[in-house]
Amino acid sequence: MTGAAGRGAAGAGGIRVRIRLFASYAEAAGRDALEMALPAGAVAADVLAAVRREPWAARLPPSPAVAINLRYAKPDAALADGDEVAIIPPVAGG
Amino acid sequence: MTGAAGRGAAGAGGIRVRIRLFASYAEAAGRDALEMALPAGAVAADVLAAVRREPWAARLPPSPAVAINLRYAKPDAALADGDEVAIIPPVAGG
Amino acid sequence: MWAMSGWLTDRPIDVAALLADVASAGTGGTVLFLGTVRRSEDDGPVESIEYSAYEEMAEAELGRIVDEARTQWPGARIALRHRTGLVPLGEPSVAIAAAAPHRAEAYAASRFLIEETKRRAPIWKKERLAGEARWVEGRPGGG
Amino acid sequence: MWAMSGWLTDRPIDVAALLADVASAGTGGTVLFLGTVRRSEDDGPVESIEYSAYEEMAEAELGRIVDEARTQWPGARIALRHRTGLVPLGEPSVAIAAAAPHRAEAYAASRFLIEETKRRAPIWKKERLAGEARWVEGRPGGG
Repeated sequence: MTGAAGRGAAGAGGIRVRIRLFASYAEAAGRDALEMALPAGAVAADVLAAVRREPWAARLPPSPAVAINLRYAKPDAALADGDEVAIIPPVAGG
Repeated sequence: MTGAAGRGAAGAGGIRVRIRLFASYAEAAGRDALEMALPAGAVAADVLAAVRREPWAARLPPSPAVAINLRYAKPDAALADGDEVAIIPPVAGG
Repeated sequence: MWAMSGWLTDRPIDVAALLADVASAGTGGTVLFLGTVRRSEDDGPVESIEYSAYEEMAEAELGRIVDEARTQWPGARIALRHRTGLVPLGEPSVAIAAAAPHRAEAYAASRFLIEETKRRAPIWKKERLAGEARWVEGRPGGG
Repeated sequence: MWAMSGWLTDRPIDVAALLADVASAGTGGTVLFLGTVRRSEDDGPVESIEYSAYEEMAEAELGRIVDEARTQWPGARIALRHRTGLVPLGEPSVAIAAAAPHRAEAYAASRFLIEETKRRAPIWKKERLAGEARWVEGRPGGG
């Protein structure tokens, strides 16, 4: 799931995105950022599917909130090379 | 409408009340308090009827708000000797 | 027959003191309302507003309004002040602080308090414009 | 891509400055909301709460929320601050000031701002009790 940083490293047509984790998710994962290579045409849900393979991800709810480039996004939102994808734990501000 | 102050001066069974005027009503009337003698059994509406005989009272709305002893009261509220009756102009606090 | 409860004041309202009055360890949400003398476009240059009150009754009525709010929102802490006398443009004429364990109660109590104050408190205002003064038309009044 | 807009702060919120920010000659009503770290009866002695945020996104999302409020209530003036880091019991974690020509708009904008902030801002809190710390369960999050 991790790999050499830098755009284009995923091979012809592939993309690389940066995944960010916060709060209880970051604590469970033991890290707050990772890089991921995905095929062209990948969507937000593909990131979640890949992350679910990690042992800590058992704690993720069925449909965790996701943000792409600082905006909430739907699971079918398309990803582009260099995007920042965040998995957002239940928020508790205010 | 004015008269000697003091309870019981209205004669056997009569009552005396103190009338208070405020804001635009007091300004129109040229005074902010008066005494009134009324027969026993008088109600708030009787005070209004008496006040309406004064020339300035043309400016009173059809049903001005009235308070008896610092509480809003209905026109049929009974009066007792010594009561303070206020005619309340449209309020504009806040 | 009545006691001055201090809901009215002829001095500038100390907003920080009102907020401190309602603060407590159980408070989750605090709502402060400030009503301010506003420069209205149609009215020309209002310089200040003079508030007058039937003071004894205003104290009593504001006390009743606060009691009603405390009955309706038992967990709420409430502080309220209304100015009398001359209030310059921009200064609050009324300030209401309502604190409660949850914000919905604080908002509801705050709104109730200002609406009832405006509807029921026997308080009147006279606008002072350049060189003239006039009473501001209000609401019928009544409990 | 984004600019720090100053909606977040790691220092105590200056409530008087927020009120001054929204003051104007056209304001009739100002509503200030303060959200406070509350001592909850079931939870034992919470000593403080530590707020963490996805800072870049929280700044962007709070900016979007404020823009939405300004679109919906064009006459409203708005100021908002949310704390990050350790917030002691009794200090506000969030403060929102909304001023408008008429009070109904100020209340509506205020309520919108706090509800959307709680629903959407990517901010988390961890309670510090005597000797332990735990994440507070929040809302799903999302736009």
